[in-house]
Amino acid sequence: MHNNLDINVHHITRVEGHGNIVVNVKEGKIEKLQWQVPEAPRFFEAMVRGHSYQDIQTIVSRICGICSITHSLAATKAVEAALGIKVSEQADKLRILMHYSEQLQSHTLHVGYLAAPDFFGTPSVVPLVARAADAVKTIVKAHRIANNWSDLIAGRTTHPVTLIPGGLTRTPTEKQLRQLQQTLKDAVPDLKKIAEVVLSVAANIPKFERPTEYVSLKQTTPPTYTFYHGGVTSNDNKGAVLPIEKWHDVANEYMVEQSTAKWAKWHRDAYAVGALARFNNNAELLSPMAKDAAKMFGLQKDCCNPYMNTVAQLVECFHIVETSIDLIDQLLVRGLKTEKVTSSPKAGKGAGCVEAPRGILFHEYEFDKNGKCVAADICIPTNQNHANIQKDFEKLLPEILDQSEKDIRLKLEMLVRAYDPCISCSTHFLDVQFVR
Amino acid sequence: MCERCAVEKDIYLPRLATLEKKRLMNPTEMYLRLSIDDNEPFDFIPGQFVEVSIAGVGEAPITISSSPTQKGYFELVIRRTGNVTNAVHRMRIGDKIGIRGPLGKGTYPVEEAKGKNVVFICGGIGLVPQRSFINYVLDNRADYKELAVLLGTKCLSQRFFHSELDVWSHRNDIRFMETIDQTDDCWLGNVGVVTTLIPKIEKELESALVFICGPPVMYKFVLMALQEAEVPKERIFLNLERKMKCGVGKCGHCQINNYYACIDGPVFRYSDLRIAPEAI
Amino acid sequence: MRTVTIDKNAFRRFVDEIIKRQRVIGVCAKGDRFDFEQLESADQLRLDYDVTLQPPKKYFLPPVETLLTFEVGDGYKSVYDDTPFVLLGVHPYDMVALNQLDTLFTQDNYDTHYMKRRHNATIVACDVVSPSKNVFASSMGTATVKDGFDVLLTDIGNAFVMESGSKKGDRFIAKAQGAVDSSEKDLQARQKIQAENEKRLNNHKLKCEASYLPKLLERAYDHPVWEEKAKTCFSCGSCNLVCPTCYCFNVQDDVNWDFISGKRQRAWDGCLLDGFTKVAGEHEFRKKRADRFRHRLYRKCKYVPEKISSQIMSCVGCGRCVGACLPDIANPVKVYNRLVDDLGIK
Amino acid sequence: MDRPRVAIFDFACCEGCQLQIVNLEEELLDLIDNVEVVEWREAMSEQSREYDIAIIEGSITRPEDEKRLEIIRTRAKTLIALGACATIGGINKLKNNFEMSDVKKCVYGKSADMPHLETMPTKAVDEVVKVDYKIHGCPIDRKEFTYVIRCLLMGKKPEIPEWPVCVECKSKGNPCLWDYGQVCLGPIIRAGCGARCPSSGFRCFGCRGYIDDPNVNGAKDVIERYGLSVDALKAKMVLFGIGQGPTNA
Ligand SMILES: Cc1cc2nc3c(=O)[nH]c(=O)nc-3n(C[C@H](O)[C@H](O)[C@H](O)COP(=O)(O)OP(=O)(O)OC[C@H]3O[C@@H](n4cnc5c(N)ncnc54)[C@H](O)[C@@H]3O)c2cc1C
Ligand code: SF4
Ligand code: SF4
Ligand code: SF4
Repeated sequence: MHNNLDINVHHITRVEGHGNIVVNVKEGKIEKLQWQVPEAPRFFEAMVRGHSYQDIQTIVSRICGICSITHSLAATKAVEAALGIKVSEQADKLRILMHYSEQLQSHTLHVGYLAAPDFFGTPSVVPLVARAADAVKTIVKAHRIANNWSDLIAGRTTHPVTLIPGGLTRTPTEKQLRQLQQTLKDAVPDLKKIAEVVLSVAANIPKFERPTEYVSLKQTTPPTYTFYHGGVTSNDNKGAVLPIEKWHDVANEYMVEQSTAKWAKWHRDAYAVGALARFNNNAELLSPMAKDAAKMFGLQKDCCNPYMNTVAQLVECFHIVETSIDLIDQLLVRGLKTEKVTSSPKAGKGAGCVEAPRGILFHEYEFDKNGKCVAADICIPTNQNHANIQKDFEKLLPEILDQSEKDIRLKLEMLVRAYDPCISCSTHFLDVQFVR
Repeated sequence: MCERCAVEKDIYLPRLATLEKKRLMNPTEMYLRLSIDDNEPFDFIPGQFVEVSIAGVGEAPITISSSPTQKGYFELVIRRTGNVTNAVHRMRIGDKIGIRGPLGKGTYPVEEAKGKNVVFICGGIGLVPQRSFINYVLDNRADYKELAVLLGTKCLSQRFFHSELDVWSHRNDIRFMETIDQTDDCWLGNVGVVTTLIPKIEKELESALVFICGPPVMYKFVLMALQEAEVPKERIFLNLERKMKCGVGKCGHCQINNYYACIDGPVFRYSDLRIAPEAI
Repeated sequence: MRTVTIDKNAFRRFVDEIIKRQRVIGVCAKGDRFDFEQLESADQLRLDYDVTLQPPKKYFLPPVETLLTFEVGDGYKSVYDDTPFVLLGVHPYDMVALNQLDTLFTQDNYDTHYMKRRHNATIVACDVVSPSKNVFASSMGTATVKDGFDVLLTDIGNAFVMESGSKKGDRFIAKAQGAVDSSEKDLQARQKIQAENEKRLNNHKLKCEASYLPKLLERAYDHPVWEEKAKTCFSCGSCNLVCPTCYCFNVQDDVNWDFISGKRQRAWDGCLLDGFTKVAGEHEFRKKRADRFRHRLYRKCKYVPEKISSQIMSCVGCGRCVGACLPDIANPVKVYNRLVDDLGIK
Repeated sequence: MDRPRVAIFDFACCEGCQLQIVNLEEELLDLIDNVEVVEWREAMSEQSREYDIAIIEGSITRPEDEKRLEIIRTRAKTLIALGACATIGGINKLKNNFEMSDVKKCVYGKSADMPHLETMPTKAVDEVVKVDYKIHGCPIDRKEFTYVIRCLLMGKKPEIPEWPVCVECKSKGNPCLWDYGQVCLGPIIRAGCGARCPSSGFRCFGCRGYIDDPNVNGAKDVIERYGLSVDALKAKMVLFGIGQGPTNA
């Protein structure tokens, strides 16, 4: 047991954006334990004001480079809700396909490049190249497939340019989709290989549990393991699903004394979002291969070990690939049509919600009659997780206080990284103090 | 495949040359002596240039500065101005340098000038390309009548070819005159721009062929002075520098109205440039 | 050399046959426009097109092309693209443009990179069915073409007349199942179409004979039209890039990560672009937009025709630059007509 | 060749440009073979104070960032601005359309006056320190990034296009989006992206910044011809271009 401990992880590495961990233990008593976010605020909700409904997704895509497609989709959905714009079935399916590409991009990036070094005990993926060259190559390959996939449907890997209110600027050709489908089919063995490698080091995933409220999207018609459609649910909500317009009832933002960022709560004093939340709320709807993968790791519904979020992401990779292969079939059967998209400005207010790789994301906009934005509200998944990270810290630290400082530090960092935080997209912050 | 394609050489393909000697002549100008590696001929006429090719960096057109009377090697003088020229300056003795050429069909009128007075007016680095013909005339001195060389240099630190210039100024079969734009304490010679020297060579200018090479601004003033001295345009030759990407008349960058500096030049007869207002 | 008639269904089967054996590039629909693309089936072919987005020159002078590779210290190696291909559906004005490029790339110095591609191609030209909005080939004398092609197709309703223009064309035609020697009637039908095209591809009418343009330009160097038009010129180079006879290029090196091997590439360039003539020391020989604007129109109808001693101008009247220029100043006819108005024909 | 030490730093941005470096996939290994990455927070735990090349991502929006950037400048021999946020201020500059107090109130309401929310009008990196090279784009183009790095390692000045996006757009054979009613900034924006957006059917919104000498007369003329208002064009130009010359013309 440490009597005195001073851990100050300034700008935690291998996460997107800046976050600090401050631990202060004096004579066996935890004096200070904080998860802080000192990221420079960027004021997106203020910046979009005055801009045309057609430019919103171009602007807010820049909230986050890793989930730019997700932000664009949420914003576009919100704009369409506000202006009453309809989207064709083909465009809807293509958007879901686009969204999947980013989920795979982000998940392989997180599992392979950011979290894996922890499991292998290396400071970054670079030394891993020497240790597990084959595994790294496979990860790189999967990541590249996901990137090319985004390029094809979204026009770019990062910051999509094919999304416009009402549909898409461009339809891929049948040939391109068929090629993509083949690539995805060929990628399955690679995914299995990655899963095996992760399984081989799964013993390094800390055993830690804390009963948690998990919030995610849920789609009942038809029942789908959803990232894109549906309403909001949680394991505390007894299966009820809230329409997304009611998202303010879910993400109740609040402040507490020791807090560094705005926290969110629904039924309890914190909740978690992300792959594990989606899994806990929808696991029975996963694709067969994804179910097998979950079984491999013994991941079951109601898992409340936050470190298992990384595993849930891996499971989702299987689901994404398998479902996309099917989705492409559906598109090809219908035959692809070039669609002309038009839209016109009108006053209105609307919300859009999708699952970012790291959890549920809400966008809401209001427009005047010229289609100029007058107000915006964005609530990103990482902000919804901040409070939960803090709560996890508070339960975890006393349990591991007898370990070496190095191990404590690593476990805390790993915990933060397991949430795959994307702090750069955080749009709201409160009271950050720097402990130096 | 077409027969011609089978025999024609790739005009973009450099051959290799070895750097035999190099010497920094002033802060920016490097003297280089090169010899071609292969046994194919490398015959040139004064005024022709080569494309110097540095793998990975690019190419730069550089006029051959030595006279064709010197066999077995050729000399270049290269001013450091950008990527290629900087890379050349970093080359070491023995290194391989890519060479395309000799290029340019507009050369010095070696034959036409025979039996006539020849006058060279050079501004700064403009001496470098003219030097090839100057030395050619010196090596075939009996073929030509009066020889005058005027050289204007911006400041003393940029002066180069000191010993060669020294020899010229002491030979009596060449009238060599020099001036420096800006006054300098230890300079005892002429001060002022090169045009101030032109009235001093009235005799040599008579029935002479006049050759001009220097920075873009110089041409206008020298031509005005020559007009004053009543030298007809048919007897004036300009060595013009333009941006070049291929050196073989395709890329279009060096075009001066209807002319391509690389194949129609780089040496032009002034009277031919009447319809080329972009030349000066 | 033979002239045959082949009915359209037989022609389609013929094209499908060739596709099985060779790379075939033909005109396809691209949204509501047309462009050359590699064919997968004859059904994609649209010989009734108006004008392609890009001129066919890209198959001989690609937008980016590797000229050579190198190993530092070990010399350079030429890189050639040696795959034979069929280019299907080249309009007469574009064929004339290619004929000019052939001269330009062989004159003075022989460009093996361009010419090897050229010799690997079988060019099937075709007479225009639907004139484009901006075409003025009739004014430029390029509405029909007499040589350069391997095969010339003319749509005479339910069949094509195919004329061979070379030995390669003879071999091509010989493989066409169902082609019969053209009847007098078919030839007359073709003659009529060509005669009509010589007049009707003229949506901008030049007020003088095209062959007079070099003379006209001789007197127009300091005319105010250059400044006037160029005031709104973006120097975007669009007019250069879409032109079938523009062939200027830039050359650039890049190395691989070993810093030993690498390649030298050439890429399309444009004389309208800022920096086209910039040399070390920031000196730029055509710094003013008006100078660059004028240069293109002089190149088209004075410099290049004079350089290759051609009676046909180097603007072949495809009209692509007219549509490509946002401020709508690039139309050569408008400029030349203005000069005719102001300077008269002498 | 000595491997120069490279450090990558991020300021206010979405980190999408760093992501493009990760997205180099196998080529990332080539990069790492040739440079020694001594600090790169997004991808590794190591940190360092000694480096030859500093790569700066993001724009400068707080006084404390200005100080941090100045320190980085004194340590680095070469400083590269990576991506639109760093080269031209990027999307973050939209904030400069408003009063800072208004911006803070809009997002944080009652808490707007808390000290850590201090913010200043967004600056591009070269508005604070000297920048040696700019890698444009939002996000950057991976090919261009590796090209510039290779040039630096060879001691060669990279050739970054001075010409506008239309050149690449036309080279690709795209029909012009203006013909389809889109306000595309292609003719005044620096090329180098391969005309990615117009090739996907989406107007160029100017993430690579203006070319050196954009023709404002031309822009005005075109607006009139297409029956648009100057405001419509300005609104588009302002997305990535605020603070640059022609925006205020
Ligand atoms: C016919 C001719 C003869 C020349 N002879 C000499 C000589 O003997 N000694 C000498 O020092 N210089 C000479 N120059 C100038 C020399 O070619 C340029 O200084 C050199 O090309 C600059 O290239 P860089 O890569 O170092 O510079 P950068 O600025 O990096 O070059 C960029 C590109 O621009 C082109 N370019 C830039 N400046 C010029 C220029 N002035 N002329 C032509 N192309 C240019 C180059 O082809 C290069 O590809 C001559 C130029 C010409 C046209
Ligand atoms: S297309 Fe028009 S605007 Fe663009 S460079 Fe040509 S003339 Fe100028
Ligand atoms: S100048 Fe214009 S009309 Fe003439 S050939 Fe070129 S693109 Fe066609
Ligand atoms: S779409 Fe944009 S980039 Fe392309 S040519 Fe038109 S204006 Fe230029």
